[in-house]
Amino acid sequence: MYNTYMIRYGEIGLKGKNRPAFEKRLMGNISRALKDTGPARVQRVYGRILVESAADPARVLDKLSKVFGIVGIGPALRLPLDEEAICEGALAALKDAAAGIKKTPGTPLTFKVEARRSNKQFPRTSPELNGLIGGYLLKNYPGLTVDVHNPQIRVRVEIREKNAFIYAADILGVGGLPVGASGKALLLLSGGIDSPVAGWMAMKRGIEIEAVHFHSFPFTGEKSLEKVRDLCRALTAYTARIKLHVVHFTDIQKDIQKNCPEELRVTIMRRMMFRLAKRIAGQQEALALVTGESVGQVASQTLESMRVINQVIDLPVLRPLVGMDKLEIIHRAQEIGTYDISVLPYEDCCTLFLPKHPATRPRSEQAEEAEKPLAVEDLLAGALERTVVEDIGRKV
Amino acid sequence: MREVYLDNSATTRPYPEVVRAVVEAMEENYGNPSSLHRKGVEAGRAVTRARETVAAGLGVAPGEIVFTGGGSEAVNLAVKGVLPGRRGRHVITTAVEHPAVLNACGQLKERGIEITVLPVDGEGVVDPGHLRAALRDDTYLVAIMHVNNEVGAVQPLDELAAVIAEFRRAGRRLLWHVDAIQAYGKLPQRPAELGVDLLSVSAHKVHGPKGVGALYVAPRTQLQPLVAGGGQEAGLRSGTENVPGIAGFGAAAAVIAREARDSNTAKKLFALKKRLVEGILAAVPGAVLNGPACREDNPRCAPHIANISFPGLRGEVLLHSLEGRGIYVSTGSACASRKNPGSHVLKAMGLKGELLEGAIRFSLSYTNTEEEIDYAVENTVAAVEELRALYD
Amino acid sequence: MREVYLDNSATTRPYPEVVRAVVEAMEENYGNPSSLHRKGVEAGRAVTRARETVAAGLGVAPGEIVFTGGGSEAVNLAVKGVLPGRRGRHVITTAVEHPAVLNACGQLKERGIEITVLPVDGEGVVDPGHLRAALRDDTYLVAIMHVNNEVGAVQPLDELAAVIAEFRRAGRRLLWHVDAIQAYGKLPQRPAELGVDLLSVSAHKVHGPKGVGALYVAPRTQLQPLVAGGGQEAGLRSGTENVPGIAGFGAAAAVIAREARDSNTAKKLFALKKRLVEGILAAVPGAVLNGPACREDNPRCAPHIANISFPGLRGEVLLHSLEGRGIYVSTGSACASRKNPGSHVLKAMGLKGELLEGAIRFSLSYTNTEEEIDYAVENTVAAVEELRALYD
Ligand SMILES: Cc1ncc(COP(=O)(O)O)c(C=O)c1O
Ligand SMILES: Cc1ncc(COP(=O)(O)O)c(C=O)c1O
Repeated sequence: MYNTYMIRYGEIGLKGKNRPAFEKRLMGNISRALKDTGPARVQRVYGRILVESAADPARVLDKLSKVFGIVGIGPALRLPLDEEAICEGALAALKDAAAGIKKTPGTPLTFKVEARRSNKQFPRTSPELNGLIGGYLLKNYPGLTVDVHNPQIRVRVEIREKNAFIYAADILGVGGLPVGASGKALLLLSGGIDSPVAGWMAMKRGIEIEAVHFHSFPFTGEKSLEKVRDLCRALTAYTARIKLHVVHFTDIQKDIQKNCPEELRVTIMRRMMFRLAKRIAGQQEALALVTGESVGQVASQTLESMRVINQVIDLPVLRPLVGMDKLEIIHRAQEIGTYDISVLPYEDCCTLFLPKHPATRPRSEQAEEAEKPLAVEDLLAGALERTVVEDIGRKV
Repeated sequence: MREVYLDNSATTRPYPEVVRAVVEAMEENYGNPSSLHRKGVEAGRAVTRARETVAAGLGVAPGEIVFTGGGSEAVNLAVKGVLPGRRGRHVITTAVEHPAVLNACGQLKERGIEITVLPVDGEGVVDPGHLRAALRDDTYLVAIMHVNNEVGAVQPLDELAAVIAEFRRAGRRLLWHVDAIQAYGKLPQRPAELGVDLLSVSAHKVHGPKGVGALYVAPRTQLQPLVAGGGQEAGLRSGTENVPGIAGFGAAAAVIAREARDSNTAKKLFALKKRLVEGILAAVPGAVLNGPACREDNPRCAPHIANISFPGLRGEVLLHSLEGRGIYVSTGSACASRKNPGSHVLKAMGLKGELLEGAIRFSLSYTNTEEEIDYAVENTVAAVEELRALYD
Repeated sequence: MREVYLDNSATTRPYPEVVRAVVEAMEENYGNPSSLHRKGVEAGRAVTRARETVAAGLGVAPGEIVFTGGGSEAVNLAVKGVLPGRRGRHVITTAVEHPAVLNACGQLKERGIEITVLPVDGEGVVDPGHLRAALRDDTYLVAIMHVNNEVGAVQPLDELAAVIAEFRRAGRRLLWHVDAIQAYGKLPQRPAELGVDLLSVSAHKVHGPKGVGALYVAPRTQLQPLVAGGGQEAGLRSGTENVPGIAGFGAAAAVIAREARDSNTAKKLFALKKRLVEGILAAVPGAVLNGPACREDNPRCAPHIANISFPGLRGEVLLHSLEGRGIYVSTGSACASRKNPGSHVLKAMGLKGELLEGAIRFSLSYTNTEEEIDYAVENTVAAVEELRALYD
């Protein structure tokens, strides 16, 4: 029934003279998100963004709820400036909002009408409208009472130049900043649960993401790669497209297995990954790396090993999951639709050669010593040469 | 002898590209999509491609398509797979549904579910007002088709959708299944827009392979699988995927999408039907068109199905007489032909006696030509005359 | 690169005569068997011919064969279609059944049926004594497979049949379903002789098309259809018949019957498996055969499936390494590969740790050759050595 959506975008409203650029980006992102749902008009009005679309509201809302930067969505009815139509519209909006509220039998539903008239040509003042519409609703919806202080439902009516807008529901957006507003970073994407969530959290802060995946064919098969593509595809629900760099990691891994002491292999593998990522970031003009690491007691997740791994590059490394517990990460992964993909069991390069006793507190000298037998530059060059870039777009 | 196949609502002849896709899948992509190795991955990709094509044709996401072993299976998965929920114990359907829907509802009835069967008017069309009146607090499923397979009546989906939306706005949970098996490829499908939760299609009605169908399942719709097992098709249809059948379906869906984009083909199809109907009605005294009037501006009239009664003749006798002239048609729906002498659809429309007994269904497809239609008209007229002379 | 396909228990490559039969049915017999005209009759005949061939291969009457949309569907029709009767509320199955059986039983459980899962010994074989002990007055269905798909254990059907016959002699009503999907075409099937009431087979495991299976239904066995509708397949499986799939199944059944009649082919198949198993076990230190010992005089050992553990390696890594050498195998059953890292069958046999993680299934068919086996042995040995060097 809805054909219009009032978009609130709290945080970016505060950004002073950057504001127009932010708004423009957000509007662009909204248009792109709605591309598959049919024609939509996106325009800026009075500190809001107004989206008009005749498509199935459930679909539109689903798409809008995945656009970073949106704080709230008010699905609205856009009506002619006609009192009867406005009253009927208000009733429909009230019913719809009521459907989403848990009712306690016996107690009435409380509501309030908030009319605003920016078009002063309209013959009724705001208080008049409040009375008129409120009366109509009370008459036509049994079990309703007015509560001006703390109503369960606010029926908002805005009288504008050519149309009246009515909305009663307010749907929470994802918040954050529009993707692209904060520059670009490179996400180290494995097939696990953590890294897609890390990517999502970075995007939430306006960072555009490219992904790099280390693939060890033939030890890991096509399906584990397909799984990573699917993870990217799932993330494209929140952004237009993701460039995926698939690095041929087999030879490096073999060399590490052959030449490095067992307990340091994970550390060295991560160092090699960071070195490769840094070069790709350079080519792609990405300003930082994003990883799914958090602080725990396993091999690469201690502060000691993070330090040793970080030493090989001079880019900032964002680890958005450091503050999260495993369960929080799992919940987020389920929410954003990556969990079911992540739990598919295919081996990836990180699960391939798990040493029995990895060093949890490696020192830099140890790592440097252990790397000596590796022809690091040649290995990096070889891996980059066999890197394939894929453009993962959204599927309708 | 010349052959004119006008039984396309029973089944169609596969397009050459469909046959090619099936053969390729059998000879090259013969792996099991669940296998981890390349043969499995390649077979899986063939399925993914087909899923994307079929989904695009319905304007939905690939993840919302479940491939099944045919149209009837899709219908049964929908009708019987919907969980009634805590309060649900009532289902609404119509008198003109295909036996797949009606008999699946019959099985629900055995499990204690109450079924309301909506009547239709003389043209086979459901009144949205009747739906509104039939909806109850405990109604959890509505099964109303798009195009009827026997007379080509197009149900008023927009108005039905409005009734359902209203009911839902009042806070009631309700799923809607649309049997679009005859509509698919002929009329645009837009389940997402209409608020349809489940929609069945069948490949062999659109020049795809037999034994493969698909069910559109709207996001967040809970279903119980008919076939449990290895968890294929997101757990909704287990069993090694019918890769060749699905690939063939994809190939047919691609052609159908091209046809659908070209508004001329749709017009051409309708023009053929009109030529057939007008030709026969003009030349055969007493012949009557069953179902919605055949006019371009009549939204209730499907472009490819024409059901005509020839009073005084038995449908089956005329059918065989036409067969003798190389023209293949049907009496009522194909599935019902064997057991059910009087079509339940025509009966629901109020037909009786000679009009009921003398009904013939002509069903067209994009592959038919004007010449074929003229041949069919000429020979129908001749056959009727010949038979009437015998019966007089 | 040379390709050696040893994943025939996941699926097989269709025989050329199967592809021809499918194409012919699509291009010529494209009618709907329910149609009354010649096109329908011809399509119906193709189905009848296939039904006769499949029935003959199982030593049963054509009227006792129901074609389904695949093996899993046949299994589900059997397991869920059996009416418990007034007293029935208990079903017996085994720990090594395919997920199709186990998950169908899971759905029965949700409906309040009690399920007893019989254990197996270290070779994956059920003890008929356990069946005898588990049978109860209210047991109405026993579902025990013939050949297990992961390790090739052949269940002792004769002895199980004796237990069931004894129980029935005591006046109890009980139906027995045999999942013969892996046994079909490799070991003789004689359901009628054994007192088996329901037996499932799947075409694509014997070089037939995917998406078509069959259920043998003994005379006077009452079943409730999964797919209700037009009443095809004697009312047990509605929906327009998958004529090309069924015709292809018939073609495969005909070839398989020829193979089966020739006792040399069976011997040859077993000899290939033996060559593979002995070759690998002799050259790979620590490798272990899972399941019944590979001896010609061992009736528990199927001629085509060999499951071998390579301790210290991950099955999936070895699988991909073999893939890199053009050899296609599987870890556990194809269907389970996705979700279930440790196979439920190997676990039921008591495998743990490295033996569980390092298991690979080689599955053969009549189309494999000695050369292929030698290539596979050679490369398995080499791949294991290479990987072990990395894992040191
Ligand atoms: C023993 C067994 N039962 C059932 C099935 C299921 O058959 P289908 O995949 O043809 O549905 C299979 C094969 O996957 C099997 O090996
Ligand atoms: C409207 C309708 N529904 C369902 C079906 C069943 O489809 P299938 O025969 O492919 O199972 C048919 C065709 O027979 C049909 O026309």
